[in-house]
Amino acid sequence: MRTAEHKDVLVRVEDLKVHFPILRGLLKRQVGAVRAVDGVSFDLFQGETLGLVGESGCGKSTTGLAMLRLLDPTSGRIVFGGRDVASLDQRELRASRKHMQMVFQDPYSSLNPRMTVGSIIIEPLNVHKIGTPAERRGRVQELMRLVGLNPSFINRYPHEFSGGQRQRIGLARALATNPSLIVADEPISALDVSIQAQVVNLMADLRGQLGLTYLMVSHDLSMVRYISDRVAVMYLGRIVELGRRDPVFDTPRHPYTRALLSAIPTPNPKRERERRRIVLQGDVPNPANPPSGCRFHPRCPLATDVCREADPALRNIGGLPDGPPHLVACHHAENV
Amino acid sequence: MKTRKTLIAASAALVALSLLVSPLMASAQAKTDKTIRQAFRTGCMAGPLYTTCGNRLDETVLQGLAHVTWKGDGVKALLAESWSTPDKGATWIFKLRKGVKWHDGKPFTADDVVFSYNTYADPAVASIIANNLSDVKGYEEFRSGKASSLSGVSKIDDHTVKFELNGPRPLWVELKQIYFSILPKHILGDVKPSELARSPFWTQNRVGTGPFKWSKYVPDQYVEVVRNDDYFLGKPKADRIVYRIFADIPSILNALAANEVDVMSYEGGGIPVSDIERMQKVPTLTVLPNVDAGLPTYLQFNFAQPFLKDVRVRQAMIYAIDREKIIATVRKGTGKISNTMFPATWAQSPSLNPYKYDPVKAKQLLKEAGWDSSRKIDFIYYYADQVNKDTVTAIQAYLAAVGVNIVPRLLNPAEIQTVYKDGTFEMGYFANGQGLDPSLGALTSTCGAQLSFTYCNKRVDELYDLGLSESQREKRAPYYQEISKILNEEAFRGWLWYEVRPLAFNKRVIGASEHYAEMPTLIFNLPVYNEVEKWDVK
Amino acid sequence: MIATSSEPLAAGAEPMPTGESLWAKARKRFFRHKLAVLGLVVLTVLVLMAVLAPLIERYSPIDLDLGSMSQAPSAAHWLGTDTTGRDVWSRIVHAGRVSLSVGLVAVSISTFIGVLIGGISGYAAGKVDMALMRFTDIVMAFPSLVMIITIASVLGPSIYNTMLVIGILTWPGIARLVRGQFLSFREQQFVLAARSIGVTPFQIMVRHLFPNVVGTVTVAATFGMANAILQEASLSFLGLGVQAPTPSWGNMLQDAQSHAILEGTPWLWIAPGLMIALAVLSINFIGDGLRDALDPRSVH
Amino acid sequence: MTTYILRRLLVSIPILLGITVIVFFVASKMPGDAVLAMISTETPQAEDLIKLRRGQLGLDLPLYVQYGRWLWQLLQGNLGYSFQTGESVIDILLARIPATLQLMGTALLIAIVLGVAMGVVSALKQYSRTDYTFTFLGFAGISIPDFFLGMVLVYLLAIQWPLFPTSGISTAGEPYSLVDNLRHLALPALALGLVRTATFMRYTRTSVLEVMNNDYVRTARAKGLSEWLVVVRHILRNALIPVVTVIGLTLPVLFGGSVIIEMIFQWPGIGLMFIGAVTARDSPVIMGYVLFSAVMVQASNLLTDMAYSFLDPRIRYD
Amino acid sequence: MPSLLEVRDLVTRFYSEGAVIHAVNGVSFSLDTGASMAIVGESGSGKSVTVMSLMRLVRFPPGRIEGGEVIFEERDLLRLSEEEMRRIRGNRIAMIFQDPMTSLNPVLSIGLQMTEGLRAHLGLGERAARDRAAEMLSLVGLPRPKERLDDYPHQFSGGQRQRIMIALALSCNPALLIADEPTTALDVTVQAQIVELIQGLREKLGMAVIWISHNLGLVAGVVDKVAVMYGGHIVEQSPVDELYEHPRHPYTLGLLKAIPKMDGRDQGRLFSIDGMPPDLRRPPESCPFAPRCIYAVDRCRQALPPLDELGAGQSVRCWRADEVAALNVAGAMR
Repeated sequence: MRTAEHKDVLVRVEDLKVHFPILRGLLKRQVGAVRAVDGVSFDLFQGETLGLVGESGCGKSTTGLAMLRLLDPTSGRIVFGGRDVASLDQRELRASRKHMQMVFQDPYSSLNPRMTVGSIIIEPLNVHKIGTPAERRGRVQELMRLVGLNPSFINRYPHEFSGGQRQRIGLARALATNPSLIVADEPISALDVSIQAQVVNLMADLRGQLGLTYLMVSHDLSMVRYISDRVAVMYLGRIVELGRRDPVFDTPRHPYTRALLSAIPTPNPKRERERRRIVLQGDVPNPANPPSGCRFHPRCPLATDVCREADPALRNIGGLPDGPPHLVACHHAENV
Repeated sequence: MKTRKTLIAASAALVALSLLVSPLMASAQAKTDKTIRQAFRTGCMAGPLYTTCGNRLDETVLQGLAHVTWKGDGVKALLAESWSTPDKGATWIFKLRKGVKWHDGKPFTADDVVFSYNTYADPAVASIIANNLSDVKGYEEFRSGKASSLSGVSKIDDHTVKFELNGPRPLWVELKQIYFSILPKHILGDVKPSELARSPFWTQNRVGTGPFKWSKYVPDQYVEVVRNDDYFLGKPKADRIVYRIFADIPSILNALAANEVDVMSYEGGGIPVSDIERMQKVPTLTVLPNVDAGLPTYLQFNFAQPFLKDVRVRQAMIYAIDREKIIATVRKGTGKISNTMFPATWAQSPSLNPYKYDPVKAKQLLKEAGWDSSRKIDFIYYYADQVNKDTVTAIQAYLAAVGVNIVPRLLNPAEIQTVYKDGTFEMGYFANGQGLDPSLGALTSTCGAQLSFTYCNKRVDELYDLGLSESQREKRAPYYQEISKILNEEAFRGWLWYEVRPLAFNKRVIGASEHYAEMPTLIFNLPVYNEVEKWDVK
Repeated sequence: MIATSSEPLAAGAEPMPTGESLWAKARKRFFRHKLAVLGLVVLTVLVLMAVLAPLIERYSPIDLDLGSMSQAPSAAHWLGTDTTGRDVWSRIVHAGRVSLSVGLVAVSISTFIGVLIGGISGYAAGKVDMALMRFTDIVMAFPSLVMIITIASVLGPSIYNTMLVIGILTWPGIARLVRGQFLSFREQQFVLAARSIGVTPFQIMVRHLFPNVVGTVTVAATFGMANAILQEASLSFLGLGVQAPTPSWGNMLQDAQSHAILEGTPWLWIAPGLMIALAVLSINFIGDGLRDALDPRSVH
Repeated sequence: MTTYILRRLLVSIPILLGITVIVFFVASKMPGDAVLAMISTETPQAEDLIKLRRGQLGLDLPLYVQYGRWLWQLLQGNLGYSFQTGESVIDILLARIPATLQLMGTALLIAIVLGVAMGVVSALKQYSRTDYTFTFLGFAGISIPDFFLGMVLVYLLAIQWPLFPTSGISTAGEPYSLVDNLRHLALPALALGLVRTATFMRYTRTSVLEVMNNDYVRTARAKGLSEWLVVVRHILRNALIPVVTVIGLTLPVLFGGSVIIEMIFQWPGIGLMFIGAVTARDSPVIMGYVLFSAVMVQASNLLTDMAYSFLDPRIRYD
Repeated sequence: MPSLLEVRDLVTRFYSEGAVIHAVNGVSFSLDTGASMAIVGESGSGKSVTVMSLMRLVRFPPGRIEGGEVIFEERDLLRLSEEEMRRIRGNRIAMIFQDPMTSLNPVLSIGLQMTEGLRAHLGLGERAARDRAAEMLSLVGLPRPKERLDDYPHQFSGGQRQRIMIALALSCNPALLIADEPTTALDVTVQAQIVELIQGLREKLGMAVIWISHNLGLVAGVVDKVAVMYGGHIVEQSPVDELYEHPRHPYTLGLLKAIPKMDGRDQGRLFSIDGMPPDLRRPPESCPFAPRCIYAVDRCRQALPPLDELGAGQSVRCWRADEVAALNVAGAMR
């Protein structure tokens, strides 16, 4: 895959927090919060694909939604095109939607069953009043061809399409306004293996053709590895490791990343039989009440006293001098 | 598949349930005592002070000085032995029956009588029959708060009471006195007048002097009274009477047909004529299909409406309706044609206009009066039973045939008085009458009377007052006959027919049906002496 | 279906576009529901009878003939005559107009109010939702018949008041339904998707949410109409509904209250009773069919 | 849980207040009033009597004052006194509530037992002849007006074949006996309950069908459990949870239905009392009835929710 | 020694809304005592229906097993009475399912759900059943098993529930465990735990296991042989090493190539199988994969190829299997 040139920052996310209040008692007072995203910062470079990986509940999807302000962040900044998306008013926000779009996980519920394919794809053009009605219709046809759908199906309903086709419709809708950023939330996880490759290929092609920037939220590490330039690994609302793809996958510096990678099965019986997995003990803790110190320490095979007490910051650990840094949040990163 | 088990379990549950209610388990109740089961209307429990139907229980429990006899031919002395008037009706001396005891054993005395009349008149009590005492001296003062008691009622000795009236009222006993049942002073004397309505006396322990003693009241179900062995007219034959409370007629009929009640007197208007045939088929019942209610039914005109002021219009409406046909069909042959106010034949003029059905004449009269047939007339009625609804429908059809278009409107009982008062109607289908004697009650055609609806004929009022000044029927008859003639000619009302109140009695009760069969005219809203103590059970 | 619920059973779950709209599919499913089709046929007949009443009546429904009262069905009077000699067939046919339109108008009123309040409540959420739902609770906690009796005695009995009273007291069910649907659709990704392309909240409500509840509302309205016809009958039974001489199935049945009629002239109650039961039954069957046909879960 | 109940109770206060305000003002708009209603239609009455009585009952005060008085009394635990009989409304209610509860309870039981049984069988034999028959019967049930069913039942089972008494709650004037009471109960309870069977049947059927497709039912079968255990323990247990909601929804409807049924069968409950009170414009009694039924509905909603959390361990209120 | 399980020509169909869905169209395979195999395929390939059929858990309506034999421990399961079959289910053959969130009854305690099978099959009393249940829970690594017996499913995490399901399935010492996508709904790290657990228990208890999966990677290290299903047919069946090294069927090949390699560098375009799975309402008479197959020739579109025995336990249903193998000498291995 092409490696993007890392020069222009398209989106800068600074200390993003998304907390969901927990209400209790007679008067429904807030007694705590689920810290779904708890201080996440990263840059998204023009034209790159950043893979955001982690297990369910780690806050990766929430991060994606908050970036587009489909969820209101509790605090933090999301700088896009020189403006903080987190502080736009509703009107400005709606206008900004033109430039940042989303592809959703569930190809079934993400398309309105009562709308035709044509009206689904044309809606963003109508909303943002792009072109004349005739131009819009032409654009819809063009978009359908672009994502590999037969434009003659324009008046069909979503239920008549397969999951893969629906995901293409969703892509066409997202691309309608020529956005520069696409947040893709697990775009292939609901699809069968043989279909997944079709969609992934399409997304890769489109990035090349249209110069898109992707934030790819996924739990499928092999697919992330395939499509991403850089990878961020999240655990319990935090990014624990962020760096260029190959260093992260080949020489992970965070024990969690290591465990995650070791758990991925490969279609090679011999290697599988010989492989020693790092099997993590226990489950992910409750994000309403995260552990002290390093959030991973209760499950970490390398945990020491310092991990229980001090919350490790993301620090650069040997990124290439000319490229983006390789960030890790672990006291023992050097020993991993 | 063991869904069968589900089925079995479910049906077993059902069988168990149905067994529980199985009629086989309920053997017929052995009625060893002599119980008369009588149908009774709901909403009459507040007693004679507050409801007009409240005195229905007074023939058995409470009693008055005198009640109207069941034959309607006079007044039966009860708690009073006799009475006299030294001055043609301005003063009345009542001798009370001696040795009468209240059901709780206390003696009945003149104090009770004085107490009772003061109670009925007391503004704080606000009895709805108080105005029947308006002739008694001191009534106005008492009502307006200038006096604290009724000065016209006084005790002479323990068994003599004197009533002083504002002037001579020769018919005062027959017309006014009979409304009042005597209340026990030793029980109610301490109750605050304004709290009287709430007293448990009415529902839990209605101590009276009548042939039966209060035993039990179960709300909305029944009132039970048991024999008073010490009744002053002799020990009653039945052991007890159970008044079963009903809120509607169809249920009473069902209960009668199923032998669940024995007596249906005139509760709620008697048996609907549509059901007479069916009730007659029930072998256990004696049905009296044609008991005269003494009640003329008529078209009411609101004289405040200019278009009804023309006598020809009113007459035309009577001519337009084939009353014979309606009686024969809709009303199943019950009732007789009426052409004037008074049901009693001796009070009717022999030369009344019979208003025979004549649509041609009706049209003629309307034409002469310049009738506008596009007018829609607001026509109210309040009898919601099928026969009367059908009757209204028939009247509507007959009137429409001559170009008079009425729009019927059914009134709720609570609205009737409002409509009367405000005159917010144009015509109506009403029933109201003097019953036995024109002098009972008030003449509704009197100038300014509520039910005259602005009709006024001074001559009629004059004649009526003349009638009241005489105590003998023969002397009063000519006055009444003249009134009947005038009202007939002027079509004060569009008289239709005299109603019947068909009644039914279970044959196991002896005495009741016999009495009612002999009644010339049914009397209601008055305490009637029905000789309940002589009723018996087979 | 069976087997695994998360794995669509048939590979056929991935069809090529068939060109069948959701409505066409729903129609197909509806016509497979035998009872619903039966209901549709019966209701169509009833509606036709009502519409064509002036053509198929044989006598005036209001003019009486005291010469031929309470006659048994015959060639002259197909369903006999009533207690004032009116032709029962003609009255039944005319009563159909009244009863069906009472049902239709009442349910239209309640659906309108219900969709409005439920929609606003479901979309606005928060305090507005709270207030509207409390109000709905209030109306819902009235035993409706009791309230109907009270209001009907205030307004006075008439055909329009009957429609109005039934309409303004039966909307909470629909409001709750619409609110619930809105709340659940709000969580669907297509609403998120609409927001993500900058659609305004009002447009989301109108274009995205509303079309999705049309099916459910239709089903509820159908059952509501069946219920409204029954309510009319109850009201008329209490003398608070449609007033004589205008015939409605309810007040014709009220006329049969007397056991004399129950026993002696059964055609007076069998006919209206049957008509009520037929109308309500067929509407209920249609509702059931619609529910099966429009249930979003039954869409593969 | 306690906080939850407390909060629900708090929330129900404005609801009850709203209901009573609305009913009070609506009822006051009914034509005529308690005094006029008491006067016989045939007897003209003196104006001063009417005025006096109105003053005594407080009917001459402005409406909001009347309502305020009523509310003040309510806070002191007094529902006022009947205009008609002067009895305390609480006593009036207490004397009649057991009868209504017996009728409604039995009707509900009939509806639930029959409805659930039919619904379960219908679902287990989906698309069978039994299913169609039950469906048809069920719908026929909800398509018949309950008063009409009541009339027909009286006609057939009390008059033509006198197996049951025509009306009343027990034989008047006889000492209470359970058998006698149940015989009187049979017809009204059937009339009220049968027509509501279908609601339970439909809900149960749908619910069972839904539960049957759940993975855990497959698990239960895969465990080799007997079909009986699978149905009763795994399907029914879960399927009946949503049916509990229907009980809550049915209650207001039952209140309405019982008014008419109590009328037809002269059942001495609060429905009969209510009709009488409306006719008599006896607003303290009307208010008493409305308050009671509203409280019942609120309480049943709360109980339903609590039953839910009892039946389904996943649901915990706080 | 006879096989533990021998499935021959199994045919299962579903009847729904007027259509017939040909879900399983003549599937045959066998499994030895203590051995393990995988059935791999995508949604709708018929893999789940196959195992549901052999458990006789396909309910009619809408589904019906229309043919074939399932010989288990020398008895044909399809000919047993319902009662006899019940004694085998959960006892000799146990099953765990894809979604641990929904496979346990939410309103019954874990203890009850674990003991009801024990009581039905082993006739244990309540005490004994609870002891056994607790023992099983500790075997699958659930902490404090005794105390947790009275908890409800929602009080456990997804991974724990799947452990409970495993404990439940193994509590009667089955000879065969069918694991129907047991890890699909779980996170990668938990997946790994569960796979290890089942693998470990299999060795410990000596039972045979059938894995159902759509993920060729997941089963690679844990089974002896693999059957690949497509369109209701087994298209290829091989010993595990053979299948991954020398896939014979174009579909197997495609699947393997569609998975991005974790150990590779830039892979260029991902291999993708165009088109969609067949509509089983109208199953083709020919090779079901033909419309999507890059190797398809006319013959493929005309007739269904037989399942050719290639020796060494390998068989393939493809007219051009040899050519395909030759064209992909290197196989999918990289």
